[in-house]
Amino acid sequence: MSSDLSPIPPEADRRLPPPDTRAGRATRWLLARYPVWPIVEHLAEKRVPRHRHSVWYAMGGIVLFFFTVQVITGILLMVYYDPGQPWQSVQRIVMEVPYGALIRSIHHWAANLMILAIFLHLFSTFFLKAYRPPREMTWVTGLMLAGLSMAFGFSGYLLPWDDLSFFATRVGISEIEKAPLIGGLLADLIRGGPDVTVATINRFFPLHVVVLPLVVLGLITLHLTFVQIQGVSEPDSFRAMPPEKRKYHKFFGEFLVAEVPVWLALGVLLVALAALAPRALDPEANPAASAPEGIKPEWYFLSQYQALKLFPGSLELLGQALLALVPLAMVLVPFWDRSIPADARGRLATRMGIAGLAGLVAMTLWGFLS
Amino acid sequence: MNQWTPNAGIPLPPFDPVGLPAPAVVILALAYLTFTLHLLAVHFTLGSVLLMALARRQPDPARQEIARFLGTVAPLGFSYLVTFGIPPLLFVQLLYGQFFYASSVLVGVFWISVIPLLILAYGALYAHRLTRDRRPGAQGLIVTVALLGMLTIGFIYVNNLTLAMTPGRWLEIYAAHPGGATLNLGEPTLLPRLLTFLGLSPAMAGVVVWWRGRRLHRTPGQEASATVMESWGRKGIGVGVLTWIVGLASWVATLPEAPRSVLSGSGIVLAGAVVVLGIAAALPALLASRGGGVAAPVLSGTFLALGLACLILVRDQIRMAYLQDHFSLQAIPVFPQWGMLAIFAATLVAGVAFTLFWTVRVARRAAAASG
Amino acid sequence: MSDRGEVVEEGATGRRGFLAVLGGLTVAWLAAVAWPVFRYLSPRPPPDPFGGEGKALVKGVAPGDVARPGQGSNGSYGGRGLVVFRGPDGQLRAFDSKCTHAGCNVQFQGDRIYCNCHGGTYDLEGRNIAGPPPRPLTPLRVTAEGDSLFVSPMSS
Amino acid sequence: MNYPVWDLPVLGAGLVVAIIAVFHVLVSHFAIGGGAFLFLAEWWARRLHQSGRLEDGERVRDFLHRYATFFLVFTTVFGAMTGVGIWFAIALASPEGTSLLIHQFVFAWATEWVVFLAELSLLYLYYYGWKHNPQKDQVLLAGAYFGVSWFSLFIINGILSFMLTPGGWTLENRDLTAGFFNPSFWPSLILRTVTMFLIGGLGGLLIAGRLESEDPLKPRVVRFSASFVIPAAILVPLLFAWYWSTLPENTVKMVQDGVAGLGGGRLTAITRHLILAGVAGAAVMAGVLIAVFRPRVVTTGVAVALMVIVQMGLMGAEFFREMARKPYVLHGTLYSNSLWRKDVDAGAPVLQAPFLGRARWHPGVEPLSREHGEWVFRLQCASCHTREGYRGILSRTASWTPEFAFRWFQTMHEQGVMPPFQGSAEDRAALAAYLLDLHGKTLDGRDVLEAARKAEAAKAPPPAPPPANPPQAAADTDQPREAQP
Repeated sequence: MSSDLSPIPPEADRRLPPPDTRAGRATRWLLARYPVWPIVEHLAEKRVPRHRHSVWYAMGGIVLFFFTVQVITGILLMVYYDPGQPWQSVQRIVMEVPYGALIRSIHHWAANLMILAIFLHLFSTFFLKAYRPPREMTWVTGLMLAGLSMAFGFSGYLLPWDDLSFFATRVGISEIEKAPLIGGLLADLIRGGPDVTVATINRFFPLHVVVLPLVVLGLITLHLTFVQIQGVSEPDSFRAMPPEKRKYHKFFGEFLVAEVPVWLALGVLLVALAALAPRALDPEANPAASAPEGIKPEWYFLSQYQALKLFPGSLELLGQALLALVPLAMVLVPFWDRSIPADARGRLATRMGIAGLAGLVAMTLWGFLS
Repeated sequence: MNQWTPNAGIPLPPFDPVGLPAPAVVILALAYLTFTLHLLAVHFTLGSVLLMALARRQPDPARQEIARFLGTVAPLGFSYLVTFGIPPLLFVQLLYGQFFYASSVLVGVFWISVIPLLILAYGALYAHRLTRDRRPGAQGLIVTVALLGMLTIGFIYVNNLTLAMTPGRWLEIYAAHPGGATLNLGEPTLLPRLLTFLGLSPAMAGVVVWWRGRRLHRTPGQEASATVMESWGRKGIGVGVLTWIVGLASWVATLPEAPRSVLSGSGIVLAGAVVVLGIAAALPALLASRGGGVAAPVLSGTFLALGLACLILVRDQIRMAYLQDHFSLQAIPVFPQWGMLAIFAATLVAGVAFTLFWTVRVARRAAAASG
Repeated sequence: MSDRGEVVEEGATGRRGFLAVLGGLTVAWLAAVAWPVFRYLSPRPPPDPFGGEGKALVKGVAPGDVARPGQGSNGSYGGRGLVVFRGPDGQLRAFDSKCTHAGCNVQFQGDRIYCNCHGGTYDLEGRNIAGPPPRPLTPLRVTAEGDSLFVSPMSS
Repeated sequence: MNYPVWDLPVLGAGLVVAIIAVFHVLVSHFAIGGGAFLFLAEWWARRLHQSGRLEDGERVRDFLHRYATFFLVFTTVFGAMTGVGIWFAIALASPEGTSLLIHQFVFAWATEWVVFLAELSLLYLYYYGWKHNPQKDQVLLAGAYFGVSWFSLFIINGILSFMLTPGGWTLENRDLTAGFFNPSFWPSLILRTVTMFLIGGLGGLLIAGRLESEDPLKPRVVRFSASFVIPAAILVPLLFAWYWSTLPENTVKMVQDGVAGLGGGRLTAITRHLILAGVAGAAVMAGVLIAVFRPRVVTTGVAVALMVIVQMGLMGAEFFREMARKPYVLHGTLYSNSLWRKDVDAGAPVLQAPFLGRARWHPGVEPLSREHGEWVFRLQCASCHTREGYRGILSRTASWTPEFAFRWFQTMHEQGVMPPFQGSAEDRAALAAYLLDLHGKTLDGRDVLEAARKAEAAKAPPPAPPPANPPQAAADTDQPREAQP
């Protein structure tokens, strides 16, 4: 019997709580059955460099925090949401269920802040050049997660079935419809028919609460595993310092603990936003009525929306093709800009990134103002 | 409903139902006293920033020393100018609230923007003081921000307070700008008034720079700086008094008939006193020899303070003349709060004594340490 | 290092009590934050089956179905089940059909009311006479108005 | 009704007050709690000196100098200026209320000013005397600063709590003592005192965050700061309960109606603000516990995060206090739109007299014209409601019909949140037409009046309100209505 148990490594014996305590016994019991000490040790050694750009390392954790909030509030909303009576059930959540309006508003605000945090995470990773080898796959999975988060936003937006969400979805899917060859088919598959109807909700609902969460959870696991294996990236300026000047935080125990108050502050911020600027429920979608005045997509789709406006009529396909190039280029960056420290390609990538960011901000602002 | 509407077209609010907590004379006296202190601090701070902006442009050590000295005292001056500004504003609201609140709302957007401007100017003075290693260009910009901020605040004040005295304009202005995004730019006395109430700034700062220069003469090796300081201080006094008298004259010239008539009565004595005291303040600066004791700057400063006090009396007479059709202090009901007045007086005496005690104690230690 | 040692030294006395207070407090705070979630998940009380008028229409049973003594049937009122029957004395009776044992719906069987789940048996007065049910059935006042039956609570 | 209304688009005067106030509350509490921090830390340093640990004492004083520099600039620039700012803003938002407060409490304010003057001077003597003052003097100066600044809180608290609970004060008796030492004076004073210790401790964390994590002083300073925060965080909810028990009956009823409304599914503004304060309190507690157990991880980011949390919590609490005062600006005496309670008590002859005759701040309008409605809105509603921004009237009236509006103006005060409407049937009709006109429905006030008169003549029982439940929605929440079936 006991020969099947693994021996406790001596260094583990030294570092675990004393064997005569309850915690000491429990950890040894587990470690004898699941000999994961090398992994524990690897994680315990994990450290985060300290430099003036360190603040950006917090972004991934912030995204994860918002995602957790989304999972919790999403499950709570699902308790009362009914895809057969979408608008009525959301109205019930808002008007009748205690604290329903609060939870719905937190879900709304956390979604927006999560996408904002993803943008910050993405651009900070880009400009600190954390995508370069050997971290290509971390970058690619991150990009996929960013895209899926926007799909989350798009699918969740329709579920309340109010005026705005109906027309926003109609417009959004019509963009897909314009794609050559498969566009019509794809749009019909997504909509469940030639137009956005309650049938579309019956597709978006499982997408939003089952398919996307499963895929995203898997990808997050992968993304985080990559980061755990490789450690966080060190920018060129940090690498260039003499070893004795480079300072580190322990990842667990120091870095992560220091991030908790930031999460707490963001949590309170969510409550504050939900309390002071709750998400309104517009009148029930009426497919026959005119679209409300000044209707616009959510801010994270606004730049694409505004960019497509630049290509009127038959040029629209060209615009779509150009827009599709952006994610493609982003995926390919780590396979092209590989040199550490950064060389001419690296500097060019940075400039392109600045141009891209400026374009994104300008288009979004333009979209807001126009 | 309205006790105070002899002129039907003027929507004059009635007096506050709580009435005055003490006879108007008492409140007026307190208002005069604290407003004089406020104006002293205003002139000192604004003049300091002005002289600092001029001095810091020249690289020689004496002028840099002037800029450094003024940069140290200006934030302190600013905080006292705000603090001494509180009681006069309190007493104005007590006596003339009907006029003051109404006109404030009419220029509401600008009136509230005084607050961010105060923070901006005050913050700029500290930013200038606490960060000495910044590039000169940036430092210059910071000083300019402080200076412009203070001048803008003065301009907004003049707008509001002149509008408070001319209720005949209210309705038209309110109907055109219910959001309060307007100023009283149609007022002819606007700029002369601003000049009258800020013109003395270089003189007030000049007194302090002059005084500092004379003190510095005692420190070996600082004679050159001390001489430049003296000359800057005395020039400041001359320029300030001149601007002030020009301002005063133009103000009187632009006054409407009724308020100007005050100056033909008892007001003429006061107005004359203002001018005489101004000239008396300038005389020591013009005549004194270099490097004496601090008596001369102190004398100049005293004359300036007395001159300001007289100006405040003139100003109040003019205000009453503007408002004589609508308003009389004697008609306000008084429900005296003698107990509270006593508490206030006791706190004032105790607070000033306590603060002075500590100030002297700290100053002695500092003097002992440096001497 | 001496500093570290000292901190522990300073904190050693009374640290346990301090931690206990903090722990209790944290739990209290967490409970306060969890309260909205608890309230959110708490179900609303079900609507009164008798509605505002104090009586509910019986569905699935018409007066004609229970015209003679011994006739009876299962039906529903306000979303709940009931049994209606005419007893041997010719009186119309109704009970909420939810068995007091485990909540199955009972069945009228001429001389008794029987629950098919665990064999609970009630007499025609609704009293639990055999099997596991702990309490009698809930009686309802039943009235016929035209072509419809109505039930109302017994107490009123 | 005697002063013009500052009809500021989008923001509204109320939000201007709130924006300035939320900053001021944080900084002013910091200005007192930080004084306590300076005093106790100076004492600590002096004890270290006296026990011969000179180096430790000097390290504490170095730290304290950083704290004091930040404290001086932050409290004098932001604290003092925003304090004046609140005064400016309330005079614009409610001239009538401000005038009343000043006429009643001018000597209290003047006394506070003396205290403030002393406070400022002591702070300068402490800070600028840093090099030369003996340590005993520094301890005394910091202590005197703290004592004097707390006294200014004592005075201003009397005036602030007076507005919500005037106690035995009335417009007729002008009883200063009863008004100042009003029912919520003590709970409010102690609640604020405790809060300011909390914020002073967080200020300590803010400066401790700048110390290198290897610095041996760091854990000690962090724990010293936390010892201010933790007891305070424990006491605040208890004190709030005490404060709550002193609030006037109709306020409690209004708030509890909100809670009952919650059972009915609505989150009232008041409840939302209470939740915000509660969640923030929990977060501060958790954050400080982390600091206690891992003092070396306290960075500027951590400390700023905690400060942000407290700022949001204070925002919730202060918004709550402001809401609890509804519909009054001075409880029981003056409504938030400057309508006097005595005019309401005078009844119909005053209350239902033609409104524009009493409120003379308009250029003269043709009866029942659009301008008529606009000026009624401006002079009677705009002190709380903007058209499309903060507390926007557009979203609150989205489903209104003219008949409903006309009738609702007569009963809007029954919710306990809004003042009664002042004016004649013409005024109501003109306002109804104006509000619907804002929605793009062109209406003539005369038609509204005629339709309403017909309905009243028919003595029809009030028809069911149009879609949703507008009275409730418009009255008891501070947000755009969330649904309309």
